[in-house]
Order: sequence, then structure tokens, then C-alpha cells
Amino acid sequence: MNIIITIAVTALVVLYAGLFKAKKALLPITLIGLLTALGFVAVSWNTDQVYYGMMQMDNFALAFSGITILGTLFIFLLTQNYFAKDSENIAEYFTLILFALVGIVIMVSYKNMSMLFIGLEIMSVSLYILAGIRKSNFASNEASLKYFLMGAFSTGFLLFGITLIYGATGSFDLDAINNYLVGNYTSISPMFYSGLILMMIGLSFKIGAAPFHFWVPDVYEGSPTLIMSFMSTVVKTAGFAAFLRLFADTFAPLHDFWMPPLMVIVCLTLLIGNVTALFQKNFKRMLAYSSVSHAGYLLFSLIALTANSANNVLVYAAAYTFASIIAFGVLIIVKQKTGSDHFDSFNGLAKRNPLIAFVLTVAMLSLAGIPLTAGFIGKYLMFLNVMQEYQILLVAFAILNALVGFYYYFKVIVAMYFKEGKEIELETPAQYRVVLVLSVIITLFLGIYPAVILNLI
Amino acid sequence: MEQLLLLLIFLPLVGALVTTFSGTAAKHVALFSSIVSLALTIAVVCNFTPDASTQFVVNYPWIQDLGISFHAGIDGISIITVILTNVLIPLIILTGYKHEYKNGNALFALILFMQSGLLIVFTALDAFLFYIGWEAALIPIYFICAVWGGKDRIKVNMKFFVYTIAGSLFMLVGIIYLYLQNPAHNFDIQAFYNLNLDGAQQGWVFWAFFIAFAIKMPVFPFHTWQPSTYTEAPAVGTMLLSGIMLKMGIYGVIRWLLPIAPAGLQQWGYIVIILSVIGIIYASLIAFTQKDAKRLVAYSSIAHVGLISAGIFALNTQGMQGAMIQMLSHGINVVGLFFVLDIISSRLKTNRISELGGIAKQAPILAITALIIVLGTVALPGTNGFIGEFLLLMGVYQYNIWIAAFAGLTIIFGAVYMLRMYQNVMLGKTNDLTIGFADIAGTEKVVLYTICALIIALGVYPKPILQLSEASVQHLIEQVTQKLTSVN
Amino acid sequence: MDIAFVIEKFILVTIIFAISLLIAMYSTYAERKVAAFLQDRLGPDRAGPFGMFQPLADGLKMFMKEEIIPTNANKWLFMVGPGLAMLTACIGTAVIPWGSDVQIGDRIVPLQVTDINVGILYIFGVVSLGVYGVMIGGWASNNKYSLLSAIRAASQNISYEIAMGLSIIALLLVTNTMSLKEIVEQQHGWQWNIIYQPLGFLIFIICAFAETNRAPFDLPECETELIGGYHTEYSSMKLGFYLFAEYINMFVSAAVMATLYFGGYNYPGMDWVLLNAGPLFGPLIGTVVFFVKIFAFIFFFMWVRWTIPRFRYDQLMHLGWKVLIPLAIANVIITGVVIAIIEKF
Amino acid sequence: METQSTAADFLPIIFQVIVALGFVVVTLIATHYLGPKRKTADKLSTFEAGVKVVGNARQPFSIKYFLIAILFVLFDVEVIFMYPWAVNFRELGMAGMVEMFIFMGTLLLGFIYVLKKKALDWN
Amino acid sequence: MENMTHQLQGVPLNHYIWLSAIIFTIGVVGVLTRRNAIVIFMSVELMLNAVNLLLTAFSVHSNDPSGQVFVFFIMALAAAEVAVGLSIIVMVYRNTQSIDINVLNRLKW
Repeated sequence: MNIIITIAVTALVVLYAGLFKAKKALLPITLIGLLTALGFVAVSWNTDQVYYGMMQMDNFALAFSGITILGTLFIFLLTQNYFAKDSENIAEYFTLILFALVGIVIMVSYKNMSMLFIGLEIMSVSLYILAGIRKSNFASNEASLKYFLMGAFSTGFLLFGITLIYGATGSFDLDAINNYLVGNYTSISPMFYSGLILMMIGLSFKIGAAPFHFWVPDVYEGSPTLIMSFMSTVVKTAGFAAFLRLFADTFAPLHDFWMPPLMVIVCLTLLIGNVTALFQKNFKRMLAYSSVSHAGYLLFSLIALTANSANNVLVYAAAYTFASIIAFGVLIIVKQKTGSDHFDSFNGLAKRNPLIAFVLTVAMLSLAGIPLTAGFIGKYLMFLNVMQEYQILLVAFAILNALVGFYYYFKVIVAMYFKEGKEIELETPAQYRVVLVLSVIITLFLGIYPAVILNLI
Repeated sequence: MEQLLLLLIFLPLVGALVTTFSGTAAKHVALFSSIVSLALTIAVVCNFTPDASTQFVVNYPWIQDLGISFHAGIDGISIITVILTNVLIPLIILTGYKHEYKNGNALFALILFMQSGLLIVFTALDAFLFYIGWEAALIPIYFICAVWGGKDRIKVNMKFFVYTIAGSLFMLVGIIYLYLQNPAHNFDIQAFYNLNLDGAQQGWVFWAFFIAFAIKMPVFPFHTWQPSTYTEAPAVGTMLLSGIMLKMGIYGVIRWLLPIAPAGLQQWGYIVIILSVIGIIYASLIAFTQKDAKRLVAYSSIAHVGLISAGIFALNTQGMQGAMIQMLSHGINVVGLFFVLDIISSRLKTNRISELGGIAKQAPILAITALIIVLGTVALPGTNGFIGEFLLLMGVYQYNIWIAAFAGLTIIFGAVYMLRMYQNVMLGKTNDLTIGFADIAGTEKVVLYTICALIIALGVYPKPILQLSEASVQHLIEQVTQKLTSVN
Repeated sequence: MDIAFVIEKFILVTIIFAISLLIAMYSTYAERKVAAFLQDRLGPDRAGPFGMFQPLADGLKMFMKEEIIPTNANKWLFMVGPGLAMLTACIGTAVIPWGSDVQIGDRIVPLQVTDINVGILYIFGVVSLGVYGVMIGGWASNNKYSLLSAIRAASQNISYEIAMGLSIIALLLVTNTMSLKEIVEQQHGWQWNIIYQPLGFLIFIICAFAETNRAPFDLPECETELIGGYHTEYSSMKLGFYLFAEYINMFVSAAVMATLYFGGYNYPGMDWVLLNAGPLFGPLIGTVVFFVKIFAFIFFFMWVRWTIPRFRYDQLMHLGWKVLIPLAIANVIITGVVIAIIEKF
Repeated sequence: METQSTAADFLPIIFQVIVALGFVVVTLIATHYLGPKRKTADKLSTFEAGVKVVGNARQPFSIKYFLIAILFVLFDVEVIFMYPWAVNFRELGMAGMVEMFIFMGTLLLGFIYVLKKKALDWN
Repeated sequence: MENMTHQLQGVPLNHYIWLSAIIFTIGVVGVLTRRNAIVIFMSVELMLNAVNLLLTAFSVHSNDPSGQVFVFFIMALAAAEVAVGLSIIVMVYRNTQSIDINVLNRLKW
């Protein structure tokens, strides 16, 4: 609760700081606010507070809050020189991101369907605007509109699902719903099943899982890169946390019912995400599709529900978040210099910018899941989880997809190291360097010694 | 004593780090580091008791929640590969001395990094650690080949990489499967050995592991990545690949596949042997037709490895011992061969056999050393190749006489195409291209002399090496037979 | 189905409907008379004594005029517009308590169409709907002036609606109910809400002026800028509807103000009257009092129209957003705090 | 607590709607037939103060109006939340009041922001 | 009177469910088939209103006020969505002079 209040107040303070033309103070205020929020995360660890039956700050919620806040913090650091050329309303963008973060924290800690909805909407509405902050840019406009229409559409599904479940159980409370499932296992209302499927569809839309992913690449590509990095890392993580909280805990008794459709979603997501990513010539678009495929891996943990599912998602999400932040950070720098986000603009990057090339390499290796990076641990845990139920075919399928993944992640490495290009020297602002290096350290550290994060939840 | 192993593994890493930031002195730093490693290896060998036990064991908990520990040690089998690695790395670094590499310090750092990965592979007693090392060794070689390679390097390397990683992912599945079967929920090798898997399970595990190893070795028909990769890779890369990396596959079979899934081996081993023999013949035939010396050596390597794998899968002491010794010899010989070719190509910019000739007149020392290496490769008695191939053939013979007969062809084939190549390249008329060929000097001499010395020494007096591994091999065979009887 | 109930309600509805139409008609007459009085002239005096039949003549004229629908206009919406305006104006009276229950024979008849527990919200809803009539008419005319005027009307209405809603909240803090009937009952005798909510009432009445598009907030009809306003293109009874709707709205808002702040049908000394006048006439006297209050408000509306000059549009928005809304919020807070102090919780 | 209104309480409103609707429809139809019909092109064209019609009226207008509409939607919906609170003010007591004041404070912050952004300035 | 009230109150829950489902489906079909951004948006609002209706019905049926409270939330957030959504549509319109979503296909997949 402190966390939410802190972030919300920070958002307002930033908004007003912007109003009174205190541009220099924006970032420091934001950072202080986020660090305070992180402090609260640490302080409330293991306390498992429930707030009015609406939110539960258990370790699950706190861990995901921590990662999303940290991710946001990094993304804020990447704002250096980013917005200035786009608009005067920097404070508003900051505020919107912070508001989205408030929604995210609510999303990961809800204990009542209404909070899920509210959190989701706070987040989504902020993002609709953020996607379109380049007002005169056509792609940005389009991204914003598409995201908005799709978001609102999926919210409709989600709400109808919630309503049906409410009709069946008479409550929005997760515990009550769970009790209903356990208590009436043999006579569950058909409304509940349809509600569950509708919720699954709605949430799949939100996290961009196939076949409800079609908006993802367009929206991601159209949005400003920084916003895209926020959407595809922090927001996605939150979406999964929300998904997980609902399905892994509350709906767990019905696992046999919802697992098959989920499996279809997972397979489709993996296949479509990977195969389409393979054919992209544009780094940003490739990242968009790869983010779809990562949604597939993340959903893996729900196919085989074990005590570790939640933690596995956490590890994977952490790995994915930090690696992606690196990728986006580098993309922003490169695009600022070359004006293009094609793979070609990375050609020969390694010669003049060994540090950038190195961090991006680590990020790509992590996304591809090479050992000694966090991404490997994430994938390993997912495989392990599914192997426990001996879904060998599924694992084989995932492995094939992982192979495809290597192929396109290495494209950029190939471009950087092995291809000749204009020898460009990138300016890496200090804050970028901090973020990139920190993220690499986190990625490698989690890859080499993941024990710190393995038993968090 | 444990510290010795840790030092062995992590020294190259430190070396790599220092090398990266040491500017123009990079190659010296790298060489120094590798020589220290070699010295440590000698220390290890001196302290090694030649029995079946695993020595220098280190066992630290690493990721306890997942049952992963940093568990490594050296026994008679791994010591051979450790020696191989640490002997070859300084030589390979030395071969790189003459070249003017762009970003040379990165190259040498990567070599050292790879050394570390290889040593982890060869000493790991924890399946997860083994896997980590397996992949850790792959990344540097990928970069080495792709950055400093020939003009087709990108495509070729991607193929190589995807092949290898595909294999290793299957292996990962196998490892996870074993982990789940293991009631103790850890990756300990001994626990894996003790698992009671039925025949079918062992069959699955066998294939999961075998594909990874087969791609690495490479066994026919998983070899398609190899010749082009060898050709496109820079000389150091080729040497690393053929000299050491290849042995990862062989070592993996001996260390992991055999003891864990002997029943699977029994079920499917004949297929592997047949594949190996097909590979031997196929590679030899192709080698005949090669116009490029580097490709020829690459194919010869496939043929040799085919024999090694046949020997291993024959599942007897001779075959296994032969494999051990041949791993070492093949590593040395093939590095030598590639270095000779590298010397030629760095001077003449070509490796096409038809364009060369008469080098011997211009560069007698090179010709002599090359001859020794070629003879070693064709397994002339008195050279290191002879012992290994002889033992391997013995092993295969015990398994099946016809297969042995076919496998024996390799020796003849090998002799024919290798010597023909030697003849065409070194002897004959000196042409316009080769007329100004300068003889070897400096570091080239150091490397080639060392290699020749090793070839002859091992050929004449292989006993110490055989002794080192004998007990462990014996133990391994016993273990496997015991397990086989218990399953059946 | 309870037939008696339905019949009773239909009769009541019809009566109220007729009365409001009548009042609206005569408001036009009154307006001219008041204007004349304020400007020291005579006003209509030809049709009937004192021009009493003037409204009837006007009405008849409306009926008999030619109906013009411009070719560019959207026909359906052009007709729906005035209809909707009239309709929403007419149904607003449904929840206003015209008097306390009367007893006719054995039957107790409430002088209120219906007493729902969200009466205030109902009125608000209906008033908001009224904007649609204006918007649709203005848009359907396909005339720039009409459109601009309609938009102005709409944004004016919605701007003042917020302040109005906020001022009502302060009132609700006092009354604790949204049923108009109950609100009136609470103001028994002379305990009118105006005593507790003077500021709220001030805000409300200003907003009421704006909501009914009456001067000084009659910008949508500002002839100097916008010709005839949103009904420039209208003629015949459709124009009549717009004009009529406006007067009915005035009547309704006068009634609402009287109900909410001036005790409705309550007056000092009513207990004594009720006791002596019997179950039928006692309440009817209350009703008369109520209508007196309404007329007073209507007169006030007219008085203001001919006294205060029209606002500029920016002044209007400024007043609505920057003065009334903060004031209304302050009013809510003060009211809340004061009640909290008095009740000591 | 409020008296619960039932669906039946809303029935008379429907009666009133019926009556009003009947009146409106009948009157519209009646005038349609009563008035004279002498149509000319000039009469049917859009009236723009006697000047020739310029362009179409369906064109974008000042964004300010749009802004007002959006702000209205937002503020009005937030005000809706206060109604239940106001009605139950005494039952909710001190806690309710503090909570609502926080809510109003937030709203006020937004309002001040809008003011400061000059969204409501007309010129 | 009693009779009538009873009849009004006695609309079975199933009818509400079917009604809402139908409205919801109309909304979904509207979103999927229409090309005008505003119409799509209105279809979405239709979906939300179907939800609101059903929630209220359930709430009354099970005598649990939380369903109606939820409706409040939905309304408030829908308002926020309307505000943002319309702004986006206006922004797009100003750039393209069109709100046909078919025009918006410069980003292809």
C-alpha cells in the first residue's frame, strides 16, 4: 500500500513540478520516489499484509512490484535526451509512466477482481496516451489508436468474464472464488467456465499471446522506442503476474479444464512469434515479435502448475526485462545516430563501440537463453517445470522454437561484429551507460548465481 | 589439492580478463597464462595417482535450490583431455603469433575463455556444470570463427552454431529428465550412474545425449557443418575446433553416455557403429576428391573420429583405451596439420593443392616436420597415431570382424590421400607461386618442433599416458557391464 | 395490474402536463409584460383583455406556419431534435412533489407522479438529455451558425452541470436523501434548506440560469453573433418546441429550486392550516404556496433577463469553471466539516 | 438507509413519457399537415445571414469545445461518486469523510492542473 | 399493484444473461466488422454496458451490493477511457482527415 501511495504521490509531484517549469527536478524526483517505493518493497517483505480484502502484499506481489519498479527506474534513466526533442510535456510523460506503474503494482497485488480491473485500466489508459505521444507522427498515432481499440475490446472480454464468474460465485474475492471451486467441485456453474475462458481471452489480449497478438507488432513498432521498452518489459511482466495470480492460485482447481486451451495458446504464441520474428529486417519489429514468443515461454509455467510456477515466471520475467531494457537502450542510441532501426544500422558497431556491442551481445544471448545469462536460467526453469509433467512433445516443440530464436537474436550480433558498416561512434550518455552496465551485471549475475532469486516467492 | 583444480579452471578466465585490457601485449599475456596453465597441468599429472578414483575433487554448493553444485574432479579419463587442452592451447596461441589480427586481444581472450569452458567440460562431475561448460566453450569459438574467419563465415558459422546448440538443447532435455528421475534431485554424476532406468528410458536418454555428442564429434550424418566451418574458420579456430572441441563429444560419450545409459547403448550402439563406419568410408572418399588441402584435412578428421566413436561403442577395454590415446594424438596431429597449412596459406594465400608444389626445396624444415605430422596422422608405427588406431581397431575387431575390416580401410585410405597431398604440396616442381617460399622460423619452429616431439614421444613410449587412464577405463567398463547385467 | 393506480397516475400526469404547458405558454406572455414593465411600456395588449390571449394566438400561428426543412439538413435528425428537446422538458416534472398527499374519498392520492429514491439524479439525467435536443437540432441543420450555437449551448450546459451537481452534493449532506419528497418533508414549516445552504443555492441558481440558456447566459441565442442560435433553420411548431422547451425548463428549474431550497409546499404556520382546512384543501393550499414560489422564481428569471447584460463567452466559461466549481467544492467541504463538528463523530 | 425503490415506482415515469411523447408526435404530425407548403430553392437553402452559403458546416471546430466535453465527462463521473457518499454521510462517519476529502483533493489537484495548463482559457 | 411488482421483480436471471450476452455479442461483432473508429469505439461501449447490466442483475439477484459498486468502477474507468480514446481519435483525425481504420495500415505485419 505504501508502495502504491509513494508512486502515486511521486507522479503528482512530478506533474506539478512540470507545471512550475522545474524540468531539471523531474528525473531526480522520480528516481527518489521509485527508490523509496523499492525501499517499501524491501521493508514489507514477508509481512503478507492484506488491505481491506482488496489487495494482498504477499511476497509474490512484492517480488513482482520490485522487478517492475526497478525496470521502470532503468527506463526512466534512459529518458535522458529522449523526450526533449519530441515535446515540451516531459513531466506529463513521466507522470503517465508512473501512473501506469501504479496500475501495475495494483495488478500484481490484487485480491479482488475489481482491483484487477482497476489496476489494468489505470495502466492501460496511461499507455494508450503514451503510445501516441508523438502527435504528428503517423505511426505513433496509429499505434495509439490500435492499442486503444484493442485494449478496450479486450477489457470488454475481461469484464464479461469477471461478471460471469461473479454470477456463478457471488463474489469478486479471489479466496471466495477459490472456495467456491473447491466446495462445489462437482457442480460448478457453466457460467463459470465461460467466464474463465473469456477472462483468459481478455488477459491473453493484454499480454499479447497468440492468436490475440496481432496488435502487438504494430503498436510496438509505432510507439516511441522508450515507451515500447516499457510496454514490452514492465507491462508485460505485470500482465503475467496478473495472469498467474488468477490462474495459478484461484483457478488452480480447474487446471484440467483450462490447461488444454492454454496449451494451444502457448504453442501458437511460440510458433507465430518465433517464425515471424525470423523474417523481420527491422530490429524493433523483431523485438516486438520476440516479445510475443517470450509470452509463450512465460505461459509455459501455467501448463504445469507446481509450487515453483510463480517463481519461475518471476525469474523469466526478470531475465527478459533486463535483457530487453539493454536491447531497447542500445536501439535508442543507434537510432538517434543512424535514424534507422534496421539490422543494417547495427553493422560494424563493435569496432568503435565495444562496450555497446558487448552489452547488446549479452542481452541477445540472454534473450536467446545461452547459459551463464539470466535468460538461460529462466528458460531452464520453464523446461524443468514442464518436464516434471513429462510433456515431452511440448518441450521438444519449445526447443525447436528456441533454436529459431537463436537464429534471429544472432542476426544483430552478426551485424555488429561480422559485417562491415559505416564506422559510427555513438554518444552514450552517462545515464545510458549506468543502465546498460547495471543491466548486464544483473543479467550475468542472475545467470551465474540465480540462487538469490530462486526462492523469493 | 582441490585448489589446484579450481586454479586450473579459473586461471584462464583471469588470463582472458587481463588479456582483454592489455593492449598490444595481449598475445604475450595470453601465452603466459596458457603456459602457467600447462605448468599447473604438469603439477596435476605429477600428483595424480593412476588409479580408478576421482581426484582433486571440488564440490561447492552452487544453486542449491535446483540441486546444482560446482562439482568437479579429475580421473584417469579426464586427465587425458585436460592434458590435451592445456598442451594444445599454448601451441595454438603461439601459432597465432605471426598473424596480425584486428582486435587481437579479443581473439586471445576468447581463446582463454574457451579454455576455461573446455576444462569445465572435461572435469565436471555435475551434469548441469557440464552443460554450462559445454555452452561456455561454444560461444567463444563461435565468435572466433565468425569474426576472424573467411568470407562465407557468417552463414557457415550460423549453421555450425545452430547445429551445436540444437544438439545441446536435446542434451539439456536429457539432463533434466535424469534430474527428475533422480530421487535426490541433484545433478551429481554418481547419482546419475546409480539410477535404475529401464531399457526404454535408457534408449531415450541415449538419443538425447547422443545427438549432442554426435554433432560435436561429428558422426555421420551430423557432420555437414564441419568441413565448411573448418575451411572458413581462421587457423586458430580450426585448430581449436578440430584439436580440442571435437574431443568434447568423445569425452561426453565416455563420461556420460556410457555409464548412464549402457542399455540404450546396447540397443542402439550398432547403429552408431554402422554410422561411424559409413562416416569413415564416406569421409575418406570425399577427402580423395578434395582440391583444397584444408577441406581434405577436415574430412580426414571426420574419418578419424569415426574410428574413435566406433571404438568406443564397441564397448571394450581396447577400444576405450584406443579412444583415449587417439583423442590425444589426433588433437596433436590435426593441430600440426592445420598449422602447416596455415603457414602455407599465410604466405601464399591459397590452400589449393593443385596450385602448390615443391615447397620442400624452399623450406626443408617445414617439409620434414610436416612429414612427421603426416606420418603420425596416417598412423605409421612409431608415431602416436599408430598406438591409438591399433587399439581402436582391436576393439572394433572384437565387436565385429567385418566392421573392423571396413574401419581398417581408413588407415589405408588415410595413408593414400594424406601422402598424396604431401606429395603434391611439398614435393614435385617448384612453381611460380612457391618459388619464394621462406622456411619456418621463430615461433613457427617452436610449435612444429614441439608437435613433432610429442608425436614421436607418444609413439615410442605411450606407456605413461596409457597408465594414467588404464585404471579408470577398466573401472568404467566394469561399471557398465555390471549395470548392463543388472538391467537385463 | 392495479387499474385504479394506472388511471390515477395517468390523470395526474395529464394534469401536470397540461399545467406545465399552460404555464410555459403564459410565461411567454409574462415575459413580454415584465419586459414592458421594466422598460416602462405596455407590452402585448391587443388579443383579449390586457393581451391575455396573445399566447394562444402565438401558438396557433406556430401551428399554421409553413414547415421548412432545408435541403442540406439531415431530415430525421432535424425532426428528432426539437422533439427530443420538448420531450425531455416535459418529463422532468415527474418527480417533483407538488403537494402533500390529499385524501379524495377513501383514497390517498400523492400529488407527485412518483417518489423515487433517486429523484435528484432523475432530474439531472433528464436535464442532461435536453442537451441532445439542442445538439442534434444544431447539427442536423447543417448550418455553421446553428452548429456553433449548438456546441456553445452544449458546452455551456455541461460546464455548469458540474457546479450544479457539486452544489447539490452539499445539499445532500444536509438532507441525506435523494428523494425529493423526503427533502421537502424535512423542510417542514419554515426550516427551508436555504438557511443551511445559502452558498449552495446561489451556485445552483446561477447554474440554473445557465442550464436554461436564460440571460445573462443566453449565448446560444445571441442574435448579434449567431443569428437565431441553434434554431436558426427551424420554423413552425419545431421552432415552437424549442422555445416552449425553454420555458418549460424554466418552470421545472423554478420548481426544483423551490423544492430543494425553499421548502416546496411548506410554509410557516402550515400545521395550523392543515389542521383546519381538512385532508383535501389543506394540502392544496400547500400546492398553491408552492406555485407562488415557482412564479416568484419565474419572475426573478425574467427580471434578471431584462436587467443584466449578456456575458461574453469567455466570461461565461470563466465563471463556470474557475469560480463556480471551486466555490461548489469549497461549499461541500465546509458543509461536511460543519456537520461533522455539529454531530461530533 | 434509503427506502428501496422498486421497479413499480418507475412505472409512472413511463406513463409520463408516453403522454409527453404522444403530445410531441401528434403535434409534429399535425403541424406537418396544417401549414402551407410553398417551397423554393432559396427558402430551402441554408441560412447564413442572407449571404451566399460558403462550404459545408460539417467541419472541424475549435478543439476547446472538445476539451470542455472531455473534462465534463471526467469531472461529472467523479462527482457521481460523491452522491452515494453524501447520502450516507452520517453513517460513514469520520473515516468516510476523510476518504472522500482525499478523493476530492485528488480531483482538485487534477482541476488545478487543468487550470494551470490553460485548458480553460478562451480568447 | 402487488401483482405487477411481482411480475417486474420476477424476470428470471436467465433473461438478463441472455440479453447481456446478445448485447455483448452485438458489440463484439460491431468491433470486428466496422471500419469506423468511432463506431468501433461505440461497440466497445456497448460491450461494457452489457457487462454493467449483467452485473447489476447478478448483484440484485444475489442481494450483494458489490456488483453494483463494480458497475460504478466500470463507469468511471469507461469515462476515462472515453476521454483518452476520443482524444486519440481526434488526434488521428487531425493528422489523416479520416477515422477509417483501414487507412491506418501503414504498419504492416
